[in-house]
Parts: sequence; structure tokens; C-alpha cells
Amino acid sequence: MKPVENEPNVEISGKSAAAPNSEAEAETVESAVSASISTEVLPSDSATELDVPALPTEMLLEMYRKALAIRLMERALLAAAEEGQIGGAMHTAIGHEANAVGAANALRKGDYVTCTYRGHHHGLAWGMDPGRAIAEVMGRSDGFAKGKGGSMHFVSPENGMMGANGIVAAQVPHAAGLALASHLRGEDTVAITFFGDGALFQGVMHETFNMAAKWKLPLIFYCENNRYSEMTPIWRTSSIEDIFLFPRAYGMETMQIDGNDVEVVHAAVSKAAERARCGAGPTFIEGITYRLAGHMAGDLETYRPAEEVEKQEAYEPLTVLRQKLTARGVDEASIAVIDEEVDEMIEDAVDFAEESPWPDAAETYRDVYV
Amino acid sequence: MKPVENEPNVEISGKSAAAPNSEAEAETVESAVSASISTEVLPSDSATELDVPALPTEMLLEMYRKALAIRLMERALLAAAEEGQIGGAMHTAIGHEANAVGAANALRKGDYVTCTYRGHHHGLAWGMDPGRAIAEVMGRSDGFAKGKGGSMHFVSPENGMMGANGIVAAQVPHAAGLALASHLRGEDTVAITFFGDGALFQGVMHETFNMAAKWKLPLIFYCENNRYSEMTPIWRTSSIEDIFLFPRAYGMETMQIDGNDVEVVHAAVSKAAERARCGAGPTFIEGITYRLAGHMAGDLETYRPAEEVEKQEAYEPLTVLRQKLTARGVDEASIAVIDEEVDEMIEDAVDFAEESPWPDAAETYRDVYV
Amino acid sequence: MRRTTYIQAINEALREEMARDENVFLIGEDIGHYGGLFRVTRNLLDEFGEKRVLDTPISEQAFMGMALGAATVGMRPVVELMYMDFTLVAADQIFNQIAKYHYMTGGLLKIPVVIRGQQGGGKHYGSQHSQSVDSLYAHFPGIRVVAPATPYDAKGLLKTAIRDDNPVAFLEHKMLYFTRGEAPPPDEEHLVPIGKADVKRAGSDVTIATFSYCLYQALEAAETLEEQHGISCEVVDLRTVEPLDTETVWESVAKTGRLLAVHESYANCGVGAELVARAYEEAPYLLRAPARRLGMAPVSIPVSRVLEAEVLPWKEEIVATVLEMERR
Amino acid sequence: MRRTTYIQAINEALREEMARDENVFLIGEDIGHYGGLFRVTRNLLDEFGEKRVLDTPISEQAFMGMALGAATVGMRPVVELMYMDFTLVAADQIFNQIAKYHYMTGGLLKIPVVIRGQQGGGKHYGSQHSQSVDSLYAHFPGIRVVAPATPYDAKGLLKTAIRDDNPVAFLEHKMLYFTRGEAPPPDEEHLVPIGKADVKRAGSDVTIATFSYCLYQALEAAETLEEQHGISCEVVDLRTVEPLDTETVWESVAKTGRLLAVHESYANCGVGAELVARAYEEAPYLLRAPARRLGMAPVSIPVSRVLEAEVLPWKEEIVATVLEMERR
Ligand SMILES: Cc1ncc(C[n+]2csc(CCOP(=O)(O)OP(=O)(O)O)c2C)c(N)n1
Ligand SMILES: Cc1ncc(C[n+]2csc(CCOP(=O)(O)OP(=O)(O)O)c2C)c(N)n1
Ligand SMILES: [Mg+2]
Ligand SMILES: [Mg+2]
Repeated sequence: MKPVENEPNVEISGKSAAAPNSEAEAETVESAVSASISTEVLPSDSATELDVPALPTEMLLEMYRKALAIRLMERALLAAAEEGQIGGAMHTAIGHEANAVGAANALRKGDYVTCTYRGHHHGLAWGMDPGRAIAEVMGRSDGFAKGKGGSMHFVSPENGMMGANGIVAAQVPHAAGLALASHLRGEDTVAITFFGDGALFQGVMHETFNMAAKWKLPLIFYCENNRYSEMTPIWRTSSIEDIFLFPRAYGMETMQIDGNDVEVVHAAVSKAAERARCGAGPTFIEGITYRLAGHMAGDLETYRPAEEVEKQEAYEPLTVLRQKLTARGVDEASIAVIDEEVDEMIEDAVDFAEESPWPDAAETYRDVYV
Repeated sequence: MKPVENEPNVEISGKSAAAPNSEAEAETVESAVSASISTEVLPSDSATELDVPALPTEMLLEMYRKALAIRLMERALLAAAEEGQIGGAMHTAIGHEANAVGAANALRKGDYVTCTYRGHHHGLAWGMDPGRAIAEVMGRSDGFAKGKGGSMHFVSPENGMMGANGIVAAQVPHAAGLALASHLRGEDTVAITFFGDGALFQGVMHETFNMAAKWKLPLIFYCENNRYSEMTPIWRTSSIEDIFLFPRAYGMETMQIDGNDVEVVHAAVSKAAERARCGAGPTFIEGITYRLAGHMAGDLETYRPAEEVEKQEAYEPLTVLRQKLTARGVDEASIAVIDEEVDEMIEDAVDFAEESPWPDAAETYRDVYV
Repeated sequence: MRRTTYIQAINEALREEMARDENVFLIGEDIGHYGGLFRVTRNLLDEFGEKRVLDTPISEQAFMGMALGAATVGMRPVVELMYMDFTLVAADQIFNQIAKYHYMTGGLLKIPVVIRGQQGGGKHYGSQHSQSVDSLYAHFPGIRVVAPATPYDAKGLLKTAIRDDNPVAFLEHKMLYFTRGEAPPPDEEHLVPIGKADVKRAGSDVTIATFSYCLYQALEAAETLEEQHGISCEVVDLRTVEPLDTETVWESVAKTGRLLAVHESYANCGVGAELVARAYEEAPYLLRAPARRLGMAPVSIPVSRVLEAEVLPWKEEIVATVLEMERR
Repeated sequence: MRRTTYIQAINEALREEMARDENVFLIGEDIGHYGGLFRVTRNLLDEFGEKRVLDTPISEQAFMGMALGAATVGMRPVVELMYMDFTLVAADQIFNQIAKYHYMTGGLLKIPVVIRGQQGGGKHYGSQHSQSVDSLYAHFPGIRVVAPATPYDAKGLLKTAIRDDNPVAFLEHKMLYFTRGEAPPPDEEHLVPIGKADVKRAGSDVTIATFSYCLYQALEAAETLEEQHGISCEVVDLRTVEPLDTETVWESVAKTGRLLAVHESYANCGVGAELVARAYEEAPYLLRAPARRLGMAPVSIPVSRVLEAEVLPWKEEIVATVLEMERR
């Protein structure tokens, strides 16, 4: 595990935003941020102020299984894309797994999630079947959307997964609408929406922050901050230095957390969900994470040094999870059994997808209208 | 002059945003705001931290002349609208005059302004001719835009007035583009953009804040906070309690000022312009003001008590200016002379507009393309 | 026979549907406490409370997106755009999201959102508050488009639109708001089907297919043509722009042999061009003269009343075009 | 003869115009340091620096509006939309502002903004990354719309577009990016006029009017029709969608008597319908068979390649439609 090089900067509630007092100071902060946040990782033990209870080993094992399934599905999809089996834009979530798995496990049946085009991990974490998911990405008839939506539009209403989106930030008001429905109906369900660091600068984010805070909607804004917006590092285009501090301007609770550690994510989302359910309104969570693969299949990654990626590989969700399991006394052999089972499951899923027939041409004209 | 009922809450730079620490506190703040900001006025002597130098009497007289011309033109336009001479949506700036006059006088030839559909005061403050302005509102051929733009689209490039806009907040990125042009060309011109309190919640505001702050554009964001967005008081739809504190999240300088006092406005805009010209980036100014007439011609104003308006009339831009002039020893008679001159000028302007011929039908098809 | 204004018909439809189905809620700017800039939603907040009539900030993109989200779980949001021109502000949520969501999810989710508000010229509001957006909405599949002209149709179509599981753009017209007409008794199950045109005037020489405020212009033009030129026009009120009830139109053209489509949205790539193209695809043999269309001239709508009158495809232009068609 | 890819032609046009006029600058997402998602702007930041090639955050509305503001004082912004589908995100700034500003200001201000980026299907990007927006842009007056198909035309039209004082939507196509073709020598004053169509294949039986990637589909269809059915198609590359060069089209129809318009944007209220409507307005006597149009089927473009192939109005459909037209 990488040693801690920075001050812990994970904090939760109660602290006030310290805006830079001078331009010189602002410049210093900016370069510090670009030097640290963009290349460093935040181990979970720096999460000093968020109470992170140890989760039962059973649950950790379950999470490991899920995270691994995501990882392996993504690798299989990248391989399939290279073979030319997948077209369009396919974004994998390799390195992002903990955000989805930790969050999904902290929420209940009946809660809702919306997310971005980088949504495979959310799909699986929320219970979608890998075979049908892969079939969807490949445009086959057994895809959950019959091949119409593809990689960027994972959806599974029965699991509360209400849709991924190809338009940056468009899914955010959708989740607010789900939270609004709970609010209007007096239900205690919660909605969570995932978006990237780059999404923060879409106007609709601001509009949604404002209304969600005003109406105290049961909504969790979850920013998967992987420090890049496609090929552009976040500090190059934004004046906001600390993403997690920004939404405080709306009077929202905010947290910055280690998005690579399922336990931290679980704790943060649990806390946010609790607030939401008791009518205290939305919470903004910034999960610091890293995208270990390219922005999308085919990305040559010329915009970041290989060492940056290598550094991050030392502290990525599966490694963190395996270390946790080992620390709990789960032996290598038991982990190897899971690894094998999951590997087989994903292989089966790929086979299922590849054998799934192409949709019938007549399917094209269905579902335009109800 | 109305006595000061509130703590002075005009401050400038250096202070950090204090987000409410609890929901209970947030509620308190909210009701305090709705009770105070929405119905109280902020006399200029509460502008404790902004250094407000006394302007030369000559300049004050000039400003008085401008502010009065705006007021009288607006009254004339309301009368014309009642007679059916004006259609569409006409928004007058009665009560807002000081924001425009103070700002225009603080800027230089070569600087730019964009504003909202409520833009008559900016037009006149920036040097537009009242006769051609009224003709434009009436759709006559002598209108500066030949009757094509009307009340919501005042424009006068030779005066740096680069356009009013019918779409809430759309003019804001336009000003950022003007500031960008100065920035890219290495000129020391500044752009100012006016918008309302209701405009703050359009997404494009957020996008523009971010880029302007990032690129340190020579831009002044000026919010004319009249506490209403059409018929809805601002506190009903927003979670942001102190508008002027909000943009600090972008690392911007912000001020909350008395928008009814030309000297305060002049001082604030001068300071912001100075910052902008020396490359220090954008400033956000919240000018607290009040709309004494309806949202637009024909508004029955059922949404606010008559007493609220009356109260504000005791502290409105022209009253404040007259008091200042009196305090400087300008006698009633001299003021009366100006009143008469301006009155005559506006009467002439109305005559000019009314006599201006309708545009030729062929004009319809010009100016679609260059 | 009871008569109401167009505004009142819409208000009644909203009230009845809100009373009938608690999933129906209204969202938009100034619609609650004030009752809407044009007072279309007046009294509804008093009757149904703040949770059913939501006053929003000026955030069209987000509240349009929220409507989508709420609709996916069975709510039936009715979104007011104060001016239909603001469609462009929320265009991503309307055309990239609401119109496509059912399809992109392979039919798993339904989006019963109604987007309503007034459009159109005639009151000198200028370029950004006078546009007709029917053709724009019709260009994108996945969203129904209705544009009733009478209180009777407005009430019936709005009730149907709210109950429809598809997204529906319900386009009112600022010139229609204070027009009066026959109305069904309140609280009746009065529904007008989407996708069904209605012949508002019978005639034998030329078919004028139109909708919304242009209907009245077409009817007036028909009077003039009859009286002054002895030309008998059949006026078909399309009522729905998507789907187009071409069956009813072709039936009429089968009698007249001549088709003129009239609408107030831009002529260029508009509903009229579409109808002409379909006529030549589906029923060219019916036409005894070239089919024509009239729409807004290709200029940004000017404020000045004389210039505005020039761009609107109203009575005079309809009369002139029909005369031209008859000369062929 | 030198040959380049379509991408390279665009890159050259940008470089030459930036070198020629310091008011030209580029703004968009990932276009600077990375060189653009599709590498269209590669190397330009190195050559012209960060002030001429601006990397923006994902804020399409604001940077589109900033382009307008800068243009009012003589800058010549070239805005990249990474996918033309994002037009809908910035629709207010494009259609309510950029397209109207010259008119609303009575001609006082000019808006020489170029909005460029790729559109179109064929690569399985699905509903939100495959739309063709030519008809959408053409519906709104005030903005020129060009959609070249060859590197030669792309370079010449982009240079013209940048020098034009009107806003211009410059629509590229993702299927064209790696196609190669003749190119004028670099740095030559090679300009292709806006509003001028180009006959890309001569023929005598049917006129196919098309543009962008559909041109190649039409040319292939023409080959098939010639070889297998002895039908000779003249293929007119419109190149510009607004204004439409109907003169060149009518000239061709004068020979062939048959018109088929083909484009990839939605057929409904599309450019094809417009061309058909104009044919019956301006030159009905030339037509020996009903004029027809083909466009995208009215469904949200699906990802699955078999479904996508079904909706695209490509070769097979062109052949089938021409055969139908010939049977009349
Ligand atoms: C409105 C819009 N603009 C641009 C894009 C193209 N695009 C897709 S992903 C992306 C970067 C998003 O970055 P971020 O929000 O950080 O998410 P990440 O991809 O890093 O997970 C961009 C610019 C888009 N899909 N939608
Ligand atoms: C995008 C958009 N949405 C709504 C409107 C309708 N509208 C015009 S003015 C206004 C209120 C604006 O309030 P504020 O920004 O406070 O400015 P004020 O009118 O008070 O000066 C609204 C909602 C509009 N013109 N544009
Ligand atoms: Mg990112
Ligand atoms: Mg206001």
C-alpha cells in the first residue's frame, strides 16, 4: 500500500469553506491541487472524521465478488471491443468499482440510482445480470434493452437502476425527479446519482443542486472524481479547487471520501441515506477514485504518464478489498475460489451474450411510443 | 429617509462564507432573509467596508439627469403601453436606475455591457438616445434596431451596449465572450453584465462563473437583486441564502451593496473594474434594489403588498440622489431646472418616436443574413 | 351550451385530472402562488397544495429532467414552459432525454410527461417569445405533439395527454387564450383522441390543413374565398401534429384535389413541407394541382407590428396562395 | 494530385485560417492539449498557443454564448461540439441567440461564429451520439448550414465559413473522417462557396439530391441502379443545406424529371421534405413522377448494428426508392 504523502483531507460536515484570501494564495492552492489530487491517492485511514464501521466479513466477501465481477466483465468487454464486436463509445469502470459496490450495498430495495455512460459498475452492483449486460453492449436481442441502449444506457427498473446517460450530467435531474417522487408520495426511498468530476461544470448540476437543497429532496449526489474529464485533467478547466466544498454554497452537507475503499463508501452513503430518509435533504459526496483503463475503449492514453497509472494500481479497489479480507483472516485459498467462480461466471456471461441472436429488424420500430 | 432597521450587511472581500451549521440554523437564516432582504432597504451609510468616495457634484448632477431621464422615459413608456401603443413584454426599470447610472459612470469608453430584457436604464445610462429608444420600443423605423428588437433587445454598439436579452441569463456568457475578446487581444477593456436575482439559478450562470474565474476574465457580474423573479419572491425557490456569498465558491471576489445609491454603485464597479483591468479576474456584485413598478407593463402586482412598495419609495434612487445634491448645497431651484429640462427632453423623445414612420414591410426580410 | 375561454378549458382539464389521479402534479415558474403568468394554473395551488403545484426557480433544464425522473416511477408531471421558446433552453432534456427514454431503455420505462405552454406571434413579443415550435417537436420521434385551437378540443386533448403514457407536447397559443367556445360540462369524461383531425368547415375545391391559431385564420380566409371568389375550402383542423392524421386529410383531398398546409412555425423543414412530402408519397394520384404549404417566413420574428404582420402566414397569405393554386 | 483525409483537410483549413487572421480562435472540449477527441485540431495548440485554442470545461451553453459575445467585436470563434448531438445542450445559445442576434439588433451586430463537429450514424454510438442535425439547423433562419462530403469541399467550405460574417454550422460526419480524397495544395486560397451545389455524377433518369456521407451511399446506389437496372442517376451534392441551391437541382430535374432527396437527419420535417415542397412551389412542371425524399426513420437511433442499419437511409433504401419511382 502506498504511503500517505498528504495531509488527510477527508472531512465531513461542520467545517466551513476557506476561500483563498489572495490571488497568490489561490495560485498556490491550485498548483498544490494539481500536483496532489490529480496524481495522489487517499488511503482510507485518512478518513478521520467519517465514522467508518468495519463491515461484516460476509458482506465484504459479497462486495469482493461484485467488484471482481465488474472488473472481469469490463476486461472481457475491452477484449470484445478490440475484436470489433462492440462499436460506438464504450467506457469501462476499471478502478471505479468500489464507488458502485459500496454505495449499492448501503442502500435498500426500492431506492433508485441513475448514472453516466460509465455505468457498467453501477449496473452490476445494483444487481443486473452480466450476461444480459454484455449482450446489451454487443447489441444482441437478450440485452436488457434489446440492444437499443447499449453500453451508455444501462437500465434495470426492477433493481432500481433507472438509467445511465450519454449526455454529461443529464442523469442528475432525473435522480432529483425520482427523489421528488418519493418526497411527493411521502415514501422513504432515496435516490443516488453518480457523475464525474467533469460533469460538475454543466449548468444543470447547479440547477439541480439548488432545487434539491431547497426542497430537501432525499437525494445523494455522488461525484466519482477520477481527476480527468476525458483527456483533460480537471484543474485545467475549472476554477473550483475543492469539488466537495463547492456544493456547501447551497447549504448542502458534503463529504470528500476515499472512493477506492468500499467500507468508506458504504459508510458515507449510509450516512447520506439516513439524512435523506429523515427529511434532512441532499448530501454531496466526492469519492476520490481513479480510472485505470482509458476513457473509452480504444483510448491510447497519451495524455497521462504510465507511472501515474502504475502508482494508482497499488491502491485500487480490488487490492484494497483483498487486503481487508486478508486482514480479517480470509485465506488466499478462499479468495482463489471466489476468483475462479467469478471468472467462470463472466466467461459464461460472455458466451451467453455471444450466442444471443441479433434482434429482429422489426424490433427497430418498437418502443418509439408506448 | 427610512431609518436603518438591520445590521449593515454590506461587506467587501476577505470575509469567508459561513454556511449554516445545522438545519435549524438554516431555517432561521432563511426566515430572517425573507423577512429582511425581501422587504427592507439598505441605506448607503451601511456600506461600511466598501470605501465610497464622494463624487464631484458635477458628476452627481450628471447622474441625476440620467437617472431622471430613465425614470421619465419609463413612465412615458408605461403610459404609451396603456394606450395600446406598445405590445409584447415591456419591463421597466423604475427603481433600478442607480445600478445602471452608477455603473456606466464608473466605466470607460471601450468597455462593454450586456443586460436583461429589463434594460432600458442600461441603454440610457450607456448613452443611447431616448427618442430612438422609445421609437424602438414602439416598433418604429427610427428605433436603433429599426423596430426589430423592441423593448427586450436594446443595443448600441457605438456606446459599448452589446445587447439586452429576452432569455433569462443568456446575456451573461455573451459578456464573458466580450471579456474573453479583451483577454485574448491583450486589451484592457472590461465587460459588465447585469442580471436579476432570479437569473442566478439558470445553469449557464454557473458555467460562466467557472470559466470567467478560471481564465481570470475582465468581467463584472452585476446582480440587480430586486428580490422578485417575476411574481415569485426569491426565497421561495432558492436554497442560496446570501446571493453575494455564493459566487465565492468559484474563488471570485464578491460584494453586496446598496444598489439604490449611485455613489456606492460607482465605488463598487470602479473597484471591480480596476481588479479586472489589472488581470485579477471577475468580481460579483449584488446590488440590493427594488422594482417600484410591475414586472412588466400590465402587471397587476397582486403578489406583493402595496405597503412594501410604499416603504421602498422612501428610499429609491432619485430620492437618494436628490438628498445627496441638497446635502452638497445644490438648491431646489437648480434641481427644478434640471427636472424641467429632462421632462422636456423626454416629451420631445416621445414626440419623435410617435412621429417616426412604421418600418417598410421590405425591412422584414433584411438582416437575417449579412 | 356552456362556453368557456381557452384558458379556462385548460385550467379545468388540469383540475379534473389532478383530482382524478394523485400522480398528476404541475411544475413550472410562477405557476403556484401566483397562478401562472397567463393565469392558466390559477387556484390550483389553493386546491391541491404546494406538493401538487410546484413553483420552480428559472431552471428549465433541471425541472424538465426532474419531470422525466418522476415519470419513470409513475408520476404524471405536467410541466409549464412559460413561453414555448424556452423549449430551446431545455432542449437536451426534451429531445435527447424525454423523447428517447422509452426507446433507449428498450421499452422498460415510460415517460408520461406533458410539456405545455403557449407559443405564437401576433402580440409583438419579438424573436424570443413568439416562436411556434410544433415543427421542431415533430422533427424528433418519441414525443406526441398536439396543438388544439378550440376550448373544447383543448380540454379534451389535455385530459387525454395527461393520461397518455407517452410524452406529449401540448402547444397552446397566446392569441387563443381569451377566445371563447363551446365547452363540455365540467367533470365530464370528455376526452379528445390524440392523432385525430377534425373537419371544421366542409368544402369542395381546396383542402386547407392547419391547426392552432391558424385555424381561425384559415376559416376567415375560407369565408373570403367563398364570398369574393366562389372558391369552396374545406378546413381540416389537424389538432395533432404528431402523429399526423393523414387519413382524414387524404379523404378531404380526394374530394378537393388540392392541398394547402398552413402553420405558424417556420415553413422551412416544417410540418407543411412534411405534409406535402407525404401527399406525394402516399396519395399523389389525388392531387389535381401541386400541393402547397405556408409557414412563418424565414426571419427571426420582429417586434414591430407591421413587420410581424408581414411574417405571419395569416389570412391574406392564405387567400393569396389559394388563388394561386386555383389558377393552375 | 495530393490526397488527404477528411480530418486532415479540416485541420489544414483551421491552421491556414488561424495563420491568416489572428481573430480566429478555437474553443471546445479536449481540443487543445489533447488535439480533439477525433484529433481534428491536433497540433494547433502547439502552433498557436493556449490563447488561440481554448480547452473548456463541459459547459456547452456558456462557451457557445461566449463565442457569440466575442464575435460581436470582430473575433471569429470556431466552436467544436464534440458530437453534434450536443447542439441540444446549447440550443438556446445557438438558435435563440446566435441565429437571431444579427436580426434582433437590426443588423448592428454580426456574429461570425462557426459551430463545427461530427454527426451521423454508422458506428453504433446510439441515440445520443449519432443524430444528424442538418434539418434542425436548417429549420431556424439566420444560420448557414454546410455539410461537405469530400476533403476538397470540406477544406474549401470551412475556410469560406470562417471568413463568412454569418454564423455557420459546419457539419462533419463520423463516417467521413478517415475517407481520403483530392485536396488542393496547402496554403492555397482554396475557397468553396457556400450555397453552391455540385453535380458529383451525371445522369439522365433520376436526380438524387443529397449531401454529407449520404453522397457516397447515393453514388453507390447509382452504380447499382445503372449496372443492374439500367437506370441513370444524376447525383447532386448539395454541400450546403441553408441556403439550398435549388437552381442546380431544378437544372438537373429539368433533364431527369425525377427528384429524390436523401439525408440522414430525420425524414419528418426534414430537408428532404423541404426540397420536395419547394419543387412543387417553384418547378412542379419539371416533375414527371412524384418527388420523393428519404431520411432517418422516426426512431431514436439504436446501438445494435442490425437495428441501426435498418434506420439509416442508405444504399439499399435509395435503390429501392428509385425503383419505386421508376415504376410510376
Ligand atoms: C453534454 C456532453 N458534453 C460532452 C460529452 C462528451 N464527454 C463524454 S464523457 C466526457 C468527460 C466526462 O468527464 P467526467 O464527468 O469526469 O466523467 P468520467 O468520464 O471521468 O467518468 C465528455 C466531455 C458528453 N457526452 N455530453
Ligand atoms: C429562460 C427563461 N425562462 C423564463 C423566462 C420568463 N421570465 C422573464 S423575466 C423572469 C424573472 C426574472 O427575474 P430576475 O432575474 O430576478 O430579474 P427581474 O425581472 O427581477 O429584473 C422570468 C421567469 C425567460 N424570459 N427566460
Ligand atoms: Mg472524470
Ligand atoms: Mg428580480
